Amino acid sequence: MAKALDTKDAREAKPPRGSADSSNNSGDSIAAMLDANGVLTAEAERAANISDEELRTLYRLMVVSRRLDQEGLNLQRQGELGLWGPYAGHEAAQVGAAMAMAPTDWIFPYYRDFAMAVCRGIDPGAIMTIFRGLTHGAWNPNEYRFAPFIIPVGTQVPHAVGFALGCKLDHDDTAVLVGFGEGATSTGDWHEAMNFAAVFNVPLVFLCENNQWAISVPMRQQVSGRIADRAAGYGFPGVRVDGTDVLTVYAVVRAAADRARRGEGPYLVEALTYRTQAHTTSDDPTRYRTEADVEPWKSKDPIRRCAERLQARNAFDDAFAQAVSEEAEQRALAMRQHLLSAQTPHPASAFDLVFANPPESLLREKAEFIEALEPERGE
Amino acid sequence: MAKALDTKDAREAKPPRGSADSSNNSGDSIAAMLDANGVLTAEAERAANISDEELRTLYRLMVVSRRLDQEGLNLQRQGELGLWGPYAGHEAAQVGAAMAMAPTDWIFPYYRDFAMAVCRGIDPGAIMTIFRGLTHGAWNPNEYRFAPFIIPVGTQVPHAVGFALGCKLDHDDTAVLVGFGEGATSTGDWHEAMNFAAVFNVPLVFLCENNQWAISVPMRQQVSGRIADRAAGYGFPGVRVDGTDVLTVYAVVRAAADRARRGEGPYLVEALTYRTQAHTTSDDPTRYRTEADVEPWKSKDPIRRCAERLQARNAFDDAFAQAVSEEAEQRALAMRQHLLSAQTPHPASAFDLVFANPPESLLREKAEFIEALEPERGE
Amino acid sequence: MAKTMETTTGATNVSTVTMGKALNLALHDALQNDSRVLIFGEDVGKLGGVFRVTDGLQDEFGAERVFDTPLAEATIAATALGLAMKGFRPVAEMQFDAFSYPSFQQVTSNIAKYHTRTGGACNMQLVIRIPYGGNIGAIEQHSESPETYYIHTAGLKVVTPSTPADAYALLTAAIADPDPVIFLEPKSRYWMRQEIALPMPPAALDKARIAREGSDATVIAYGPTVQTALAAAEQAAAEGTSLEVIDLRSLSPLDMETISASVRKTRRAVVVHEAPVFMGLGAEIAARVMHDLFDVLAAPVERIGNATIPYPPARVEKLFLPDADRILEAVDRTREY
Amino acid sequence: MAKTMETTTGATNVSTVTMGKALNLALHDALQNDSRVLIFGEDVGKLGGVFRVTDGLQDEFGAERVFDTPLAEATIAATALGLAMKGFRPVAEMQFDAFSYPSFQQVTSNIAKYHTRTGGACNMQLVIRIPYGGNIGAIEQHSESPETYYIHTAGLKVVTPSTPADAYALLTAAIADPDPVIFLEPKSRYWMRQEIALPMPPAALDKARIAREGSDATVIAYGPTVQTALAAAEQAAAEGTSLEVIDLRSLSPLDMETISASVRKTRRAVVVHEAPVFMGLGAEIAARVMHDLFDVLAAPVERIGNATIPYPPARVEKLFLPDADRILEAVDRTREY
Ligand SMILES: Cc1ncc(C[n+]2csc(CCOP(=O)(O)OP(=O)(O)O)c2C)c(N)n1
Ligand SMILES: Cc1ncc(C[n+]2csc(CCOP(=O)(O)OP(=O)(O)O)c2C)c(N)n1
Ligand SMILES: [Mg+2]
Ligand SMILES: [Mg+2]
Repeated sequence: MAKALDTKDAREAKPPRGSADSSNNSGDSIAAMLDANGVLTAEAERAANISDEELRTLYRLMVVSRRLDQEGLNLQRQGELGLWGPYAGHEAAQVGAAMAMAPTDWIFPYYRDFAMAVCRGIDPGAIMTIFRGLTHGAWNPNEYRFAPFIIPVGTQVPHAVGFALGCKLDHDDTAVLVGFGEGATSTGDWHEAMNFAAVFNVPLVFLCENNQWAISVPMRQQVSGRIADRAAGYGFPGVRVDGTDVLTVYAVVRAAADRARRGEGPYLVEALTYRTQAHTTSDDPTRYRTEADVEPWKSKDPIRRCAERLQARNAFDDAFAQAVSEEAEQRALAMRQHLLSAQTPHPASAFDLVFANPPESLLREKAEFIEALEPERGE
Repeated sequence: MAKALDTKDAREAKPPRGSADSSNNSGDSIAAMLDANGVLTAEAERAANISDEELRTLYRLMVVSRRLDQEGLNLQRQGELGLWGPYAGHEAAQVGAAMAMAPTDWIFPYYRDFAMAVCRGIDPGAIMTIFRGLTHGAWNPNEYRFAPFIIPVGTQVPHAVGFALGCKLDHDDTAVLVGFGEGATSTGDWHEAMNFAAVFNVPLVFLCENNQWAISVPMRQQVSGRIADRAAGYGFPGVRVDGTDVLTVYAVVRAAADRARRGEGPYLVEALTYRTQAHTTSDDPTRYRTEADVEPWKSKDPIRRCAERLQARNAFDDAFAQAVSEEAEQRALAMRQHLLSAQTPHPASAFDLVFANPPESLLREKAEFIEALEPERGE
Repeated sequence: MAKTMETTTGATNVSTVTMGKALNLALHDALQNDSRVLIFGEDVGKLGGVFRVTDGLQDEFGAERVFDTPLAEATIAATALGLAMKGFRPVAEMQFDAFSYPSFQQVTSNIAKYHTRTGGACNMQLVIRIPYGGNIGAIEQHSESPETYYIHTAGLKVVTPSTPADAYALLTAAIADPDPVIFLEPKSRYWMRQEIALPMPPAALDKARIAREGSDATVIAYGPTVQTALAAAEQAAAEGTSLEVIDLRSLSPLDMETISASVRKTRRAVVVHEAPVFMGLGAEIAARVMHDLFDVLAAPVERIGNATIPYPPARVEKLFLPDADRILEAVDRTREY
Repeated sequence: MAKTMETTTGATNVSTVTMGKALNLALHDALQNDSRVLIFGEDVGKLGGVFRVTDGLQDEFGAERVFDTPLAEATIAATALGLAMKGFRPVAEMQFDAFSYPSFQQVTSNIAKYHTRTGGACNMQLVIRIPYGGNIGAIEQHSESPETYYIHTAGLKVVTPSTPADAYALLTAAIADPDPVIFLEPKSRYWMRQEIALPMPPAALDKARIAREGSDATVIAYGPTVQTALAAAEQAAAEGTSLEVIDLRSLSPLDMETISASVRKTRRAVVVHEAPVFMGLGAEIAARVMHDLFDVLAAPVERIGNATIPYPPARVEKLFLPDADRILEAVDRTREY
């Protein structure tokens, strides 16, 4: 009999367990990086050895992302986008996590992970064509090691498990990150993925962007228990971090990815943050939450917090801030231009995308479609 | 605004958590009933105040169930059943749990919970017509407060949540028990149900009959982490108990049901036991496990353990054993007779079962079916 | 949602409402008339649903009767099953068509089979509401027409309204029916307005409706395509062709009597839906009509629907949706045959 | 599983095998010829699958290439998707028809749409094997014919063999094809035996097969019903009627050329499947054949399948399954029309 695919002996292995009042001291070294508020301790910050330049890059990407998000809103209001899903408040979680992954690592995003896509170098104007209704797929995942945005909530989580299993089988030293909201943890797919990942001990970092809301449903009506604590039930560790502190997210996800690459298995990071805007431009949050609900989170603005960190390091000055802000403006402009100049694909191209090896019947259907179309188009 | 359906504030509420090495000391009073092996402590046994007569009833039901199981195997070997799924080894879990529920409580079983059905007073011969291929539904759930056996693994778990939510809304002091195997905990439905149950704080006892195998897949390739520990991730308690000790299962489930009836919410009981037989008569366990695997569990036979408990109480003698054995024989005979005398339903009755209010088109289809049938039948 | 204009005439309450509002009124009246009715799903509470169909209901009836659930459609459906067993009349919402798919196993293997499985002892008196269809400029997964999946599943009743009045009458009937009803709401028609008079006589769940009488050909439509078919009929009339338009209302079972009677008269038929033609409901209707009226028909039945592709991006969707022109071309094919 | 009798003739390996064994050989050879092929599902490892289709494969190729998964069909499908993205060629097993339903969302919303969603960048080179159909005396949920659900979903290829030779050839082709293939295995035919010669030429995934030539009527069947149709043809021949039998092999896409050519010749057609007639594949075929050959047909197309009920209990299932008599009666209806 061949050696079995290395599954952990869940009966024998003692699952890492939390202490009585916090899952952040799960006995694993990553949890130990955090203080009681889920923020990187000064000691861990020194150990993580994150240079000023790295932190400035994170800051820059967050500012750019925030500006692109604003431009998304503008474009939607101007009728140029069918829908926009703002991610303001998520910049630290998305930029921190995406930049923590090695360029050779893969990321499986959820629909709100626009800033992650930006970090991966995907042209924002191209991404936005999705929200303009031009396409369902705006980038080549293999080129950016960045899977497509997935709309059915939670379903991307087990995709990442499968991919990570492939990485393990290929022994190619790749770690995988998967993003999802706290609402996604209610889905069956999320759970199946957590268990699969643990049983197969795959190199996967689960990143929950817990923004307190799933459209109008608040956290407490969505999730019972603490999300970070759930990892223990699957025999692997999880931590809740301050998801508005980019440095913390970056350091923790990097450590979790390193751990995964060492073959130590999956890790769950719950990044607490807040959805400061509407769910999407179709939403009306005034129906279910007040300004007072949002207020406490304003002090937790990811960009300001990062600026403060840079200031504390003496690595922030007006010239830098100005340069970043100008870059953000330019990128917003470029995105708008790219978006507005993007061609509507020929409708018949929809037929070409269905299969890699399309059956003749579909090619015939395409030909008939074009034939039926042409007179109309000619009109 | 009306008062919201009482959901626990999962953010604020501290989930009950286990100690470093065992989930059985979760700080809840039920966990405190158990020793390190998941067996009722002597003290808890006294407190539970289970009379000799009650224990004898449990013994009797286990012996009868074991005999009916054996008769199921016999009948299948004799070609009288299409399939049989033996539950030997589960008697303590099934009888203990079913008898722990008040008669007004509801039970949502899984396909292996035959002994539970027997405890509820359903005629075994009737139940068995399912395995003879005569019917999909052999009893009226409302009459026995016992839902039908469900074949798609895990899917009955959220049914029980819905029913328990109804009990809560009706304020009718009913608790609900749902049975499932450890394999079922891998399904998305199981997780969704756990979270729903917790968010809505319904009166539901989750009973995992962990028999170490899901057909050929052993526990360690099925589940990562400990099942009992998973409850903590949903903010409610769970214990792992010795599922071969009927007294323990009975006392713990009774306490969990009482707790549920008091409005304290769901509870998870993981009953460790062993599937001593094949998965079903279609299975061939020699392909995936050895006698040596099974051996250690032979000493954990639920019936012998109960007999020992009765002996220790001086409540067991030969006359009793003899009477029970005779009853078991009689019931096995009665079951066989009932089964073999059960009529094959008229095939057209299948049409009558689909809807409570069948559309005309279906009635017409039935008439056509009968018409097409009659000449054939006449032949 | 537009404001309703109410005029009270004796016992009758006449108002012009959108389909969304008509559904809202049906839910309201069901909650009011039957204390066992419960409404739940994602965002149906304070938000009133992403299409506001449950607007105001939690406020009026309380969060024990109208409540939000976690994001878990399988368990939303399963919860409906459990509540129905407890004697409630659950009305569950799936937020969008494609998001009903996670509940597919619960619906197909349990809800549709539970009455059979319990020897008829347990009614599945429940309704699953699913906004469906495209033509709203949405992103992926928000424009699906999943009716085939439900229609093919024996044990379910599947209905869809095309007007505010039918929306009210069918939803009321669906809630009152003892069997599980998949209630498909044509989301592109949520904003369609019509005058309705309440109270309304109960609708039959299995009867089609002649939406317009005609003699030259029958156009069979349902849900979102009924208005399209009526527009085509209007256009045809201007050109001297008389089209009969059937609004199926019930997709399972099919009201073959109404369909056959019409086609017997017109001898030509076109079926129109948004779902792909391949294995869309048009297949069943075309097969039955051609089978039953083989000698009566002047031409084969034409079918209009999506191509055999995943629903296309919003900017090109119109080219894949049935429109009056495509219907008229199909009618022409049956007339020029 | 019966032992195979092997005779080696030059490079060709001729043996009489069951369909189960033929599938096993196809998986074996795929594992051997392509190191990227992986096999997984519930009980496919040591047990060799509940039907022994994966028998011995883990032993020979190791548990990194043939492995058991937890009991979670949605994630089995999703894992296949992820592995395909990583360049593997996953072949996932769903244990029984009804147990593929939990994976419905993953298959419909992701696997079928991923190639489109990635602008064609990501191939979904994966196979999902599903034993299906009834007639094996099983308990509930083990006898479903779920093909409609998959066929209606654009973006999937759906095939089903009816013989050991086709089982080998089609499974080999499915694994080699760059697109997602739902591979339906007619479980009542797992034990059917046939002599096959390996290596075998690759099968086209979208071509039907004339299983028997004939001139008086065409019987269109697939999977489990092909043998039934052939038996009917045998019986008919004895009575002087010549039936042509088409084995579809591919359910999506449909090989309409082969079907049309046959019906053009015979002018009569009967479609036979185990799935309910209502919205079964027969609907699409009947609609197309009658549409395309309206003037050629001597009679309307007949359809045979289950009634509109959940699959009945084992002791009565035969009365709801297509058999030679029902086929011949349907042929008679087309001939007496
Ligand atoms: C399976 C499924 N059900 C419902 C929806 C509709 N929907 C889109 S986003 C959303 C809320 C998701 O919340 P969360 O996971 O917390 O992510 P967030 O949007 O807050 O970032 C819902 C219900 C969906 N996309 N998929
Ligand atoms: C959704 C689903 N997938 C697969 C199966 C086939 N199957 C029947 S029982 C079983 C194993 C279940 O194991 P477990 O939950 O531990 O219960 P046990 O049979 O051991 O009591 C499997 C895979 C099924 N019935 N339902
Ligand atoms: Mg959220
Ligand atoms: Mg088990």
